[in-house]
Amino acid sequence: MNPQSVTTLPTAEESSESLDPIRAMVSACIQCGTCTGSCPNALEMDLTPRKMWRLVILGRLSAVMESKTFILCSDCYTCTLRCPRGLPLTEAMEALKGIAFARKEARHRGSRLFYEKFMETVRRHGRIREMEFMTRYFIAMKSPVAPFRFAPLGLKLMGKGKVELGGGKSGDTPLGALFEKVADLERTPAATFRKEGHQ
Amino acid sequence: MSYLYYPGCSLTSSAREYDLATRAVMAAAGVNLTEIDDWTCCGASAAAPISHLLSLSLSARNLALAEQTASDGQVLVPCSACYLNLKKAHDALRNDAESRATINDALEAVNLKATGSVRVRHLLDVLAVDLGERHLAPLVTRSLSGLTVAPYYGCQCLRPYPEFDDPERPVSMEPLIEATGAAVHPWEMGARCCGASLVSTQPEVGLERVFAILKAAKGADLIVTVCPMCQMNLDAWQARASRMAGEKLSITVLYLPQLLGLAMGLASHELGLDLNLAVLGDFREKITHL
Amino acid sequence: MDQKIGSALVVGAGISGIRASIDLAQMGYRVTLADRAPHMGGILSQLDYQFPTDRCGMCRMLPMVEGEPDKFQVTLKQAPSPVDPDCCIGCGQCSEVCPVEVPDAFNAGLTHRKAVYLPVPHNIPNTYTIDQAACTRCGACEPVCPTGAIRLSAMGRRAFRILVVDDESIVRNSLDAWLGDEEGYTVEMAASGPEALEKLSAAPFHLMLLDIKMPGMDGVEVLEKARVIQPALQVVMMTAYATVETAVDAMKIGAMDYLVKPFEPDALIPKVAAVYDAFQETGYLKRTVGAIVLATGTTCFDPSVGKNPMGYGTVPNVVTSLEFERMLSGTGPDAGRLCRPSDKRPVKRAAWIQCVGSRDLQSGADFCSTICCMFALKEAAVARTVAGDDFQATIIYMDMRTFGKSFERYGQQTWSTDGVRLERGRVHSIAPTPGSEDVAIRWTSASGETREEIFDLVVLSVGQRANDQTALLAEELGIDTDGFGFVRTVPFSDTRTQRVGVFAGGTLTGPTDIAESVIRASSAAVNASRTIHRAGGGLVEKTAVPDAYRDVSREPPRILVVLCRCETSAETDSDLDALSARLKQDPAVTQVVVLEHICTADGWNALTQTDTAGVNRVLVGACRTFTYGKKAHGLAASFGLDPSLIESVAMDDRQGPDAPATVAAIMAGISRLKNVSAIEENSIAVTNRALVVGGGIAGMSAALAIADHGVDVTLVEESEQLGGNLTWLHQTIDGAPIAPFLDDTIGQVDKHPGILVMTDSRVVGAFGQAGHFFSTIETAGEPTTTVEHGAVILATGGREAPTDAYAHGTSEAVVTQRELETRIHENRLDTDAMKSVVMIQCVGSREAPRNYCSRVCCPTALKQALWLKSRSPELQIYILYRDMMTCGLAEAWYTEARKQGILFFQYRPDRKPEVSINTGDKVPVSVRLHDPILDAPVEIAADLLVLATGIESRLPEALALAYGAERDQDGFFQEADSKWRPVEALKAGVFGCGIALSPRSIPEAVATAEAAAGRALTILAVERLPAARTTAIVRHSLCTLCLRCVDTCPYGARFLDDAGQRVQVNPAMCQGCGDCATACPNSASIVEGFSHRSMFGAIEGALVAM
Amino acid sequence: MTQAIHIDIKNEDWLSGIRSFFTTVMEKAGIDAILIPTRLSVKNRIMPTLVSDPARLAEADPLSPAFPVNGAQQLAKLTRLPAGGKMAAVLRPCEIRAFNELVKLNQGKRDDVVIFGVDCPGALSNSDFRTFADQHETPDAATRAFCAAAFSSDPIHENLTLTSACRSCDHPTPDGADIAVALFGTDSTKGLTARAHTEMGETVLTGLDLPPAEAVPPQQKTVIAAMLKQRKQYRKQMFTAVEDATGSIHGLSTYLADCVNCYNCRVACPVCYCTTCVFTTDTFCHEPFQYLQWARRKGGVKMPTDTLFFHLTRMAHISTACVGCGQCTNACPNDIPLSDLFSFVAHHTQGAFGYGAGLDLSQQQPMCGFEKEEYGEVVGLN
Repeated sequence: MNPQSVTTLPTAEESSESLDPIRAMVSACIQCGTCTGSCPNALEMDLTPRKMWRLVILGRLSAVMESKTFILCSDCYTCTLRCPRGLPLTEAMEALKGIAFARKEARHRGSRLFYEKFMETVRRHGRIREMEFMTRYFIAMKSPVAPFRFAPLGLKLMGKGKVELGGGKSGDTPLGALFEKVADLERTPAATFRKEGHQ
Repeated sequence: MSYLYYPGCSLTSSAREYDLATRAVMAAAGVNLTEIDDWTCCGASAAAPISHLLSLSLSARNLALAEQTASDGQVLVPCSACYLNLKKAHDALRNDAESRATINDALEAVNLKATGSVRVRHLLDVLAVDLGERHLAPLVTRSLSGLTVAPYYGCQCLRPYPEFDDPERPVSMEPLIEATGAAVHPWEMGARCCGASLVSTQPEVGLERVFAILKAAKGADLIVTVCPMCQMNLDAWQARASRMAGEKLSITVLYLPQLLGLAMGLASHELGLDLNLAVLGDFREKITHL
Repeated sequence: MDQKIGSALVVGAGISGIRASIDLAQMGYRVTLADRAPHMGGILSQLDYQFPTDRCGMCRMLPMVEGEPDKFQVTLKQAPSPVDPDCCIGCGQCSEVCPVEVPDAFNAGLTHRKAVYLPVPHNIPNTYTIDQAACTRCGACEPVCPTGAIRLSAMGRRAFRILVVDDESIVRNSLDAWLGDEEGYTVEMAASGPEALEKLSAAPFHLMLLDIKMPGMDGVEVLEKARVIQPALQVVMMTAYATVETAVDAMKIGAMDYLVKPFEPDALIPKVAAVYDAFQETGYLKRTVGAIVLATGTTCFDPSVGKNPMGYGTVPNVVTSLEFERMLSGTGPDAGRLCRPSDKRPVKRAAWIQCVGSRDLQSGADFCSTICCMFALKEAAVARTVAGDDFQATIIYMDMRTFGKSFERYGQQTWSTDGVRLERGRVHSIAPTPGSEDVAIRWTSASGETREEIFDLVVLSVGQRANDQTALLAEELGIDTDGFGFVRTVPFSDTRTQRVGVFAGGTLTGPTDIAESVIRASSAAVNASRTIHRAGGGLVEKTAVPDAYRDVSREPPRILVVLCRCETSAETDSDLDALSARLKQDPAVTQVVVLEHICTADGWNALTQTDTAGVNRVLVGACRTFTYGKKAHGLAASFGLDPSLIESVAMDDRQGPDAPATVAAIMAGISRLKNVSAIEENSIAVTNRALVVGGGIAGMSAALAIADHGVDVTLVEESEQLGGNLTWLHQTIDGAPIAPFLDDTIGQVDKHPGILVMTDSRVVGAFGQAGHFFSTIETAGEPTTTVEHGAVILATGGREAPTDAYAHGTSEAVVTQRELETRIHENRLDTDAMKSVVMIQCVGSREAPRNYCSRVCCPTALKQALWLKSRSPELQIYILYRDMMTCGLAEAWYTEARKQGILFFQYRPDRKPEVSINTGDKVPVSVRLHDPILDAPVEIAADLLVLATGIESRLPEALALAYGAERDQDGFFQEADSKWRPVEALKAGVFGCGIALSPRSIPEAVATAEAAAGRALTILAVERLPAARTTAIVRHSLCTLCLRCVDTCPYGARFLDDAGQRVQVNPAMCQGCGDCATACPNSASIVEGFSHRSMFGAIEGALVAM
Repeated sequence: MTQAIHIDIKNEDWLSGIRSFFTTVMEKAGIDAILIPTRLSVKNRIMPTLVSDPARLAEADPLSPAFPVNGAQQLAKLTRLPAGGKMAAVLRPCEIRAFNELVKLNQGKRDDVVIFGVDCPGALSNSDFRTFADQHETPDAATRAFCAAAFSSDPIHENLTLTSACRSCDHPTPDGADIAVALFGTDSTKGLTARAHTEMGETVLTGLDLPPAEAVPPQQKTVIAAMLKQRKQYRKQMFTAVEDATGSIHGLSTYLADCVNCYNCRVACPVCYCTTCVFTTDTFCHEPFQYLQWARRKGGVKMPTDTLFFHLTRMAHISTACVGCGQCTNACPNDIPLSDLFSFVAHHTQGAFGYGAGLDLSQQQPMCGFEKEEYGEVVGLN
């Protein structure tokens, strides 16, 4: 995104209310930059976490969605641990991924599919099956090169007999029912809940 | 001593050696592990973004099963990602009535109920606290002196829940390593992120983390880990990382129980040493001459 | 008149405790000052420098008074000092032999000390003390003490004497071993009844373990006889199973208990311990006091606890600000050279990390410690003077809180010097730099990039934390503490706890700086005084009858020289004889006597016994004479001579008595004595009335505080009604409504018989001096009146500064904070009609025209924003600030405001927001600004724009000058000393309070008012005002009226009399500094007791010895 | 207002010209009395005299090289308190400077006295003057002879036997006067110029209705410059000589060895203003025991004692106010060149404070007034 563009307040942006729960999580932010200073991936991010949280607070949903900052969060929880305000930043990052996936943001397609296909396997079998998951992922990616990036590893793993091909000893417990129920619950707004922080 | 055991998906496949070593070492230490029957995936890092509730419920399912086996049991989890997910679910069940209710609504679909009565323990927590060097040292039959070990803790066993160690500068592995006779490699990377799933989804970013760690490990004979994700990132991508760094960064990477097992004189096949992706020749050399 | 003397207890001998004690003492109360530490001064004794002078100022405070007990029953556990301060001469021999080494807390653990040590190295006189916790009671120090000052053996368990009486040696020996060697009691043994009785009559015992079955005299008989010799003696019988009945009978005749033999130590030890504890109890100090002032202060946050992200204690060369203070100090680990701890390399690059343990919810501190910003600035400034101009200081901060009087200027002056760099940012953690002792730190700069820099040393600006003992104390006294452990006070007061008669001073009620601590202390003191006063324990009249000394002014000097001798040897004797002979050459020396060990009790007696019939001056030559300083008056009494006629000179005990230095000192002493004349006390009659100018909350509070002490007050108010700024204020930040409080205060003032209120009145002229002023007061439509008063308090307050910035005055939608407050107060604000409100802070503040922080605007903005939010939660509020000055506990409101979704934008003075007014149906105000976080422009459409314009003084220069007070460069009341004497002018008897001092909140204004009242009462409580012991005088016969002395007097104590014929000195204002004497070419101006002749004599004496 | 007027001179007779000028001043400017060097009726000598009868001005001689006392002291006596009349005074530049110092010390006031100054080529010591005066039959002749030599286009100062204070004086023009009469470089055939330096001066000149001054004589500047060059040179040599002679305590003692504590120098000094000097108070009347003590210590003590101490003390007291008028040397019965020493020291002390004694009334004297920050600035701590 281009931070130079003028931010107009009060927020004019429509649909920015989907940010509200996340805004609530980080509203006490004092823009001290501890998160940015602590983030292992900050250098690769197009927006520093501090900037992104600022945008969230300012309700600039589109600007946030344009950035890949939250996608680059590797869940190391260092910022969460260090935030002087004790804000649940990693959770907020996850929540942003959630919004992005829900909006089917094109630029996050890769990550989205990775996660979705992963969960699909889980839904079908209760446990992850690398081979099935990877193939589904590659197919969904519709990217001819993607498989080759993983091929060496894949072969290595197979060579070591470390790829669970399914049907083996590991159990198979479909979790469709659970997934449905969760989906139902989440459709009823009453259940959209959120808990604050970790301490 | 006995624990309920939640291996998690990786330990059934890409991290089988971790499973083997854990079981072997625990057995050798006289600890009895009962695998949770019909356990399922914790949701890894994938569930949360898609649905916060789903990720909690998936983990809660396993806790529910655990509670059926032993309502006041302790669930031993070797995988840090699984550990964190189970811990979050446990935290929600224990400390947030609203969440507990919703999670159990979800679990109804699979006729389960969870209260959070069991305790979730990371393998490292159990090794360092419950056993500790006082129990493990006596079991050491061959000293690994001469080896220098870089303890790598990763993130999720320490953060956001600083249960058993300093989440900034962890030390819990050091007495264990010293108990084996090996020396501890002094470094600051022990608790730095390995890149996690970014290595797969955003390799250009993720690999930066990996080679930073491998670089810092120079001077050590091996790195020990306590998480399949970390292990995979550190051992499977050494070649690429070396290319990025323009210098050879290959190094042996073992799971902590594997290292302990070696010192306890367990056979390498019991520890699945042959399953590791990065066990360098010269390392094998060294240990055979120990 | 002799009234009942009131008494108060002050807990905590830090700066606030001392201030409160001095105030109470000067008001004539008996004060008991209690502290855990073996020395006074609290944390400040560890700070050598304070801004803005960067010099220490504790010496600017007056000495302490001690005393005895009216209403509160308090019990103080008094640990009797093993070193007798009256005997200790500070020679340090004890410390030399002491085998125990512990980290020295005084130097924040940077150095080590012995178990017997000097608590504050730079105290004079300085006496050693024993660290009971560290001391192993080895006793090595006791024999080496030349004055027998150490009574370790007479301490604690050793002082507890047990007599074991048993015919079986095994029993005796084992008991000796258990009780003596193991438990450390003093154990004596007797093998038979008679022997026991003999010992009992020889020396006192506290406990007797007495066997029953003994040949000859049995236990029961011994018991009976023993109770005659020592009735208080506790006795435990030891009996065989067979004779238990006898033991029971023994208890009927006074034995306290019995033991059945054989018994294990576990059976015996507890019994003995019980008796010992009871014995100890008698050592406790019981006090009844009329009021209690708590000043237990705060402790520094310990960064090593918890997660310790700063690696304090693990990463080398990371120190706390307090440790750094010690590193700078001349009495510190490196004697004032700035070296870093790890390798003693000189420090050239240092970084200060702010907010360590402050403003950090992670460490449970949702408050600002208030002091650290200025502390860091000061340390940086001082470090540059200590380490040289190539010293580079970097301060990494969140908000630079220069909120106090003169702070902003001090800050600007400090950070504008190159070598001091300010970086807005927050450092989270510090990791060791492998292979280096340097410290690398990493932070995100204001502009967003991540910085990594290497420093020689990193200083953690550690925050203040409630003292651990506060909670206990609070519980004992039944008063509340808040979530952070600070003592809760009643609304509108910083010093009154909910419990009547218990007050808190200093930082106890929330973090604050030295000046405010001192103010709160004085406030607490005066409130304590009010309580006692109401209870009838009124102020005492100083019975100014100095012990009648002999008048020797007409006699020629006849001097007795007393020389002290440490060891007796042939050569010392001959030396002393030679010296005596030499001294006797001077006809003024009538007698020379030599005494042994004056430093010992016996020696001292010998000295006081010395016959002084034939002489009229006494010179004492002995080593370390400063230790006699406190005894000088006693000596004067025993000799019947004015203390100024007794001189003590130091003889160096490491050399013979004829060493040149010693002779010189003695000769000098003699010639000083020859020329001194006893100085008569001069004093001024005090007019028992106070004048308070200004009828705002400060003026009223001051008037009430004084009047409650039975001293009449005239309260002059310019407008037609009392109340000042409180008349338009709606409520406080924590929601307390102002009106009821104001009405109540006005009610008290109106009802008070001692207060005369003059509204529509102004002071048009005044003259006079401390103790007696004359003020002319002009009342609208009435003849002018003249009021005579002993002290004046200026409480003229301040007003919101007017502005035309940001289009103020051109639109209804642009208001000042006061205008908004008024709209709220008068209910003229339609919050529902508004979508967004913008607030701009620091309008014309912290730069010309008002280059100071007005302190109240930031909390006010939060107050108003939160009020608006509470009215309509949908309202968007944006606060544009430079540094949020939410010091102390106000920080929590800052956090709350953010939680409420109020948005904050930081702006720099060189990049101010721009405001334009819209016409038609557009939203009235547009505000454009630059958000430094996004580094991008932001445009806000606002329905209301609120400007924080700050406060300006309403103290007219003419008024200040009329009373000889000055205004600071911003037009506020110039205090005598910004920290130590914050509410008084350099000219005695003139005080300032409230906003007249500097912008402040209501409780702060009330505190200053009460402080000023307290300080004024120290003058008003007495009939006559004694002048300083040593003042300057004018020898008119020699004076040529050149007036150089008048020009040069820093205290304005000199003036030309009305006739213009004589230069006069106001003895109450003269501080005896001697500047005038230096300026005067022909000694017409001299300082009493320092005549040329005595000075020449001193020089002469020194030369003679060469 | 008139800035400057022309004083008419007939047949090169400056003296008569000056006299008639001051007569005009007394008549027109409402001056009750004027303090001006005047012949003693009793003897052929000159002393400052307070003249109230204009007729007496026939005896006035402000151009004579006689300099028996520094007039500043005398003027202070007259102006210390209101005198009940308007006065004027004719002073040499060094007398004006000394008076300014006294004014700063509240010993005199300038408010109701008009100070006239005359360009000063220098003066002779009392003894030299007596010799010089006696060489001529009339005093006027002596003065004329002196002027002729001193104001010639290139005066040879060596022949003038001026005092060393005068020869080293670098302020020969009366800049501090209300009205200054210029002599240097004036063409003796033409008239003289009186120029006002202050408002008071202007008012007076205006009242005199004398013709306005003619153009400044072209050679004035060059003459003064040449003279200053000469004097600075002399001064330099003098200072080196003094420095060499008094560099050590021994040297200083030698320099002052002839002192007998007569205190004449102190009496003669215009800026030594104390009514009772500390040296005449009890402070220096030591106990007999003290003298004995000294004798015992050194085997003998010179009486009178404290001679060196006296001069050092005086130096400490007045060196920042010393105007270098030379009266101390003039007054010394034992010919100690005190003025050389004092002006040498004064040069340094005044230099240290950037102070010029008597030059600027508004400049505060050193070491008066308490400077809060000074301590820090000087010792480098704050």
